[in-house]
Amino acid sequence: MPQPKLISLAAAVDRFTQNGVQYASGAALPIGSDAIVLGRELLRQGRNQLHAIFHCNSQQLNLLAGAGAVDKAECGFSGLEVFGFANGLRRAVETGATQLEDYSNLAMAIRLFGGAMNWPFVPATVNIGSDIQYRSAFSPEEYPATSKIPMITDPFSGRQLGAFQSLQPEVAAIHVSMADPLGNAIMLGTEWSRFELSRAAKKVILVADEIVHTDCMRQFPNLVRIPDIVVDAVVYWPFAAWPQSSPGLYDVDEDHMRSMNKALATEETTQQYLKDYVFSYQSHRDYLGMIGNETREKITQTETSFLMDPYRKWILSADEIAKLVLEGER
Amino acid sequence: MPQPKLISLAAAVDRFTQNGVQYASGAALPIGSDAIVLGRELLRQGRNQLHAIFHCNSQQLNLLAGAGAVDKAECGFSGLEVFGFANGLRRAVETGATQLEDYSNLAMAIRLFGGAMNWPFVPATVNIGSDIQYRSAFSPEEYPATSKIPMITDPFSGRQLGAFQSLQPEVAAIHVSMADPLGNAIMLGTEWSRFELSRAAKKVILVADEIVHTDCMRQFPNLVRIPDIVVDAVVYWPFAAWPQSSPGLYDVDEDHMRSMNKALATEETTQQYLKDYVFSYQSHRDYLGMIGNETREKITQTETSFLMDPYRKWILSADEIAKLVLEGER
Amino acid sequence: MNSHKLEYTRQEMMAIATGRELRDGELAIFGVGLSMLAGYFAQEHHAPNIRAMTEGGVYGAIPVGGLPWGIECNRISANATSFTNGVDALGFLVASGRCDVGIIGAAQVDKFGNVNTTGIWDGEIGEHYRAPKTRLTGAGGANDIACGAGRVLIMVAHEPKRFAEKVTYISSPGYLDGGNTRECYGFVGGGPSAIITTLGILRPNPDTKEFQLDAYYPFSNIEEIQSNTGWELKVCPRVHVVPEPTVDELKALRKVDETGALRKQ
Amino acid sequence: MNSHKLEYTRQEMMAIATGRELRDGELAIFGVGLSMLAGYFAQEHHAPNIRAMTEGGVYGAIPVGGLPWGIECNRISANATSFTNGVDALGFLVASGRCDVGIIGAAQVDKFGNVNTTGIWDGEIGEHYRAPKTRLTGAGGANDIACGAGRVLIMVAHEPKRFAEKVTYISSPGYLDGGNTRECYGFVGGGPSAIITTLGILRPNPDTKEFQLDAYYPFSNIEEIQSNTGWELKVCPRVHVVPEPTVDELKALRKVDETGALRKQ
Repeated sequence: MPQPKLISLAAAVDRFTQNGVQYASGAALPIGSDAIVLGRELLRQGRNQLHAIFHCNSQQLNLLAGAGAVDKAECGFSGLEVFGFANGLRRAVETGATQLEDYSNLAMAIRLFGGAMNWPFVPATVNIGSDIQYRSAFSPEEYPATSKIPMITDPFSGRQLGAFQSLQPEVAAIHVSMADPLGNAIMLGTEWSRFELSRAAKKVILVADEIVHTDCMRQFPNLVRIPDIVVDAVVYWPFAAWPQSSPGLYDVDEDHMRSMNKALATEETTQQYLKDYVFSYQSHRDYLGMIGNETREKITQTETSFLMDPYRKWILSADEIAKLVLEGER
Repeated sequence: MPQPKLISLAAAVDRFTQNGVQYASGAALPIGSDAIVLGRELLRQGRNQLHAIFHCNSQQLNLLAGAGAVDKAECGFSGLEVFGFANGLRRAVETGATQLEDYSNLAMAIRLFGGAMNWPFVPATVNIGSDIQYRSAFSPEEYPATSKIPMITDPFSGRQLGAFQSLQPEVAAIHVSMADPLGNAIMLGTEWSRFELSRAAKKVILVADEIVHTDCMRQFPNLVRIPDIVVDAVVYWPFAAWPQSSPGLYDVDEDHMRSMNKALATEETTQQYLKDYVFSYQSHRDYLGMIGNETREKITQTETSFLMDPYRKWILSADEIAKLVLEGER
Repeated sequence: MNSHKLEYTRQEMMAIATGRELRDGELAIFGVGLSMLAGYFAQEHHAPNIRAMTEGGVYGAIPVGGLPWGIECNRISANATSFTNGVDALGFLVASGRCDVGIIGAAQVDKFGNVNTTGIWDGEIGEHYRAPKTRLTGAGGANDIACGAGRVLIMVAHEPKRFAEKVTYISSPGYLDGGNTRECYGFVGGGPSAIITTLGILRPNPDTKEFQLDAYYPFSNIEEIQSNTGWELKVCPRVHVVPEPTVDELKALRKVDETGALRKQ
Repeated sequence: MNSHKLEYTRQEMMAIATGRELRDGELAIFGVGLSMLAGYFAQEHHAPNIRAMTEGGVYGAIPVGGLPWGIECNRISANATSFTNGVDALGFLVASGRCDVGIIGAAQVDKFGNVNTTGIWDGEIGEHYRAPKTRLTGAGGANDIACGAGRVLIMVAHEPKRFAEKVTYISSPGYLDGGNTRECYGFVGGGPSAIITTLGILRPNPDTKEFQLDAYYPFSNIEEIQSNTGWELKVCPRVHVVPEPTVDELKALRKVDETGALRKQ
């Protein structure tokens, strides 16, 4: 029988991260699922010199980089989709504060696949022939770079293709719609690369919008793509992806997406953002207050909410969860 | 809008297979999910010289090989788990009628992964160093074989590892618990390698125990691991995996597992089995009669039936399905 | 050419011209924004059986409530028939060569259809990699689409700074140095079949792979396009005018673009 | 040694001895049959927090209704918390090195712990591969476990024909030719830590990797074991008697083995 793994957000960051850690977040979708609140907590606890491994940039990486906490980053996409360029990350890259190593979105996913398999490399039929292969932010002096995505030979046909280095991040924070106290998790919406990341990472923290009873997992085992056996800790934090969306639970907070990104454009306004939206809350209740009742009401009126219907009866109350957290932190 | 793809079992075999075809079946679990009834239909239509690609042997491969229809086979496991050795396959291999190329279970799954990615090869950290690498049934003269699982060098560390050839079967029959008329499918129980197979194969036939309305898929999109866009045909056939099991729907038919395997032990009793259980039915109704009411009642009393509960309200009736099949075959 | 009273915007013309390139039944991948509007316009108008997908593995969905904010945005997650993942969508279906067509955007494109979405540098990057003056979005899934999709449509606003003799950084490969240079990499995808802009349509010369002016719009002309292109743009012998959007096309497009993103100039 | 009145079968002793090798909290993979009984016995008896998995990606399950017929059998699918797939279970969790321990069976095992489950030939196979006289089950997932699991326990009935100086066909690698020959292949798994039989327990010499007799059962003895072993079996200096099953152990085992598979001789 696996043991409950519920701990507080603060405890998760305290236990599983340190300065300079290779930190991966998932889904790392620029608008959708991402363990954004864990990034806020990294800043609250003063973590820095991070090596960020994000499938794509999200408001989390944008914030962490904008706050100067990211020395190195690897990702496939560094924007915010319809919300434009990611000003915090952009500023960090342009000033040289963050070295950003470019890959494509598929590359990041299969590098995590390779890490999960514990393969030293993964075949690359994409990214070759472009400057993603020939330019390396981590080895800037090499041009054309041959060590970032070296060429290899298919032993069957003699054909040339590339090789990606696998990724095994030291710690991953993975946002999920629901987890049970043991660490079984259900994701609604695209997984992006969370399945692979949950196996590739050396330590896995789930950040869940809802905690459900394990009976829910037994009813829907095929939905449990992250089983407890690969999970180290579960953090309960409703609206964990805010201002991004969580399918079935809440939509993107359009206004905050814009104001946050605007704030991250300068050092000064970033400091104000940190003050207002990172260092400002002491509890989850404060956090919800910070988002605001009206906004929460608006974003929870999502067209996707029917996706949660089959699982609602297993949702645990905040009180039940608080008790389990107390046990988990003992 | 995708179009309905429901066709009859006979039409599926007629349209998508020919003698000598590379034929993959999934899940190809020895006791669980497998599109066994499609194998029966292959024999009914006299298909032979098949190149069978099975993750593991199942009663289907056992039957096809026992009936002399398989020239070449590749699989990871050639037994029947607790039911012992697979007598039909065994006899075909021992007499030389079937050349059986050995891999491990992981090897088969990642070779399909490689086929789905359209990689020419897949890194191999297993099967190397054993006779799976050094002995090849398809190239018997080579010893130690160097072309089956050649060694390659990791360009990052210089470490030696192996390479598997990817698989892209010409046609795959995939057993699923439920499909909608468009070809979206839900599998209950382990996927084994059905997800990868559905992308690796050039043509995909789903063989479904139940047909459900597409609304079911919209309620549970994360369960739809095989989307319509990769599917060429859907065949409705309750008890399609019999005498094996289908989680949520029916248990293994222990008696028939044994008697079938016993029959496949000799040429003579195999002919009798074909007469009784392959050429004997003209319709699905006949097929159900052949299994027998008592047996069907017994095997549907499965401890797993609660797994189907969330989806029952979307199950289409046989009449509704028959109408769609008529449309699909036009 | 007469001054033309636009009853549609240049962006709408571009989206419709792009949508016309899509054929019924194709497996197609759209990025967020313009590319999605062009794709869903085609599905609404003339290609009802198009099989649309996103980079994240959203299948069977039709966006609700306006242009999706992103590829996993709830606006595209409300009625999907399947959600899978990036390995599946970008790997199994796109990089594998199974996807017939992809639509990508560009910050900068060159005469061989190479796309830069990574950054703007002051001059060449030089021997040592250095941070761009202006960091853009990176390759995202566009590189994977450019390598794997059967053909690629590039949508880009037609401004001189965006049309370079050679892009500073190749984020997504077109025909690289032209001719058969793309073939060295064994890409399963055929490369860009058209660059569709706010002023016209460019297509590659079959041999040199240099993009040439294939068609202009009722409201644009050859000279205007050449003067907005950063290389000496050749003109196809069969250059022609792109037919105006029909009433039905505009109706279909505006149904998809219900928030009017393309009507903003 | 006195004639010993068995209150348990040899198979039960073997299953209990195997189960004793498992430690609480470990990630463990069991094959179908004996190996599953040994594993679930350990969970029932002394390792409640064992994280059991199957090759097909069944997690969190406890079999119901007796010994499962197979790894996706409904008897093990009735109360799982997660179902995934073969790539995940055998790849991400086993071949990767994340799995602590695996239990596999053998038709034939040799003095370096190499396992044959592929076939029985009349004599050597020879230079050209040829079909076996008796085809067995092939490697299944055991090769993947043998390459990747932290350590491997081999369960096998102790009969001379099963214990060969050298197996005819290596289906699943042990220490290959002994010494450090296994290291040439870079396997992340540590190799077999014990061969547990119906007569006793063999463990590898740390240097030569040759399996030696480490312990015998209350009902067996060194000579009996040696005479049932197809190579000249060395005896560890610290050879000892395996403690008899306790009442609690037998109770736990028989609860797991509710259909009595292990009580059949």
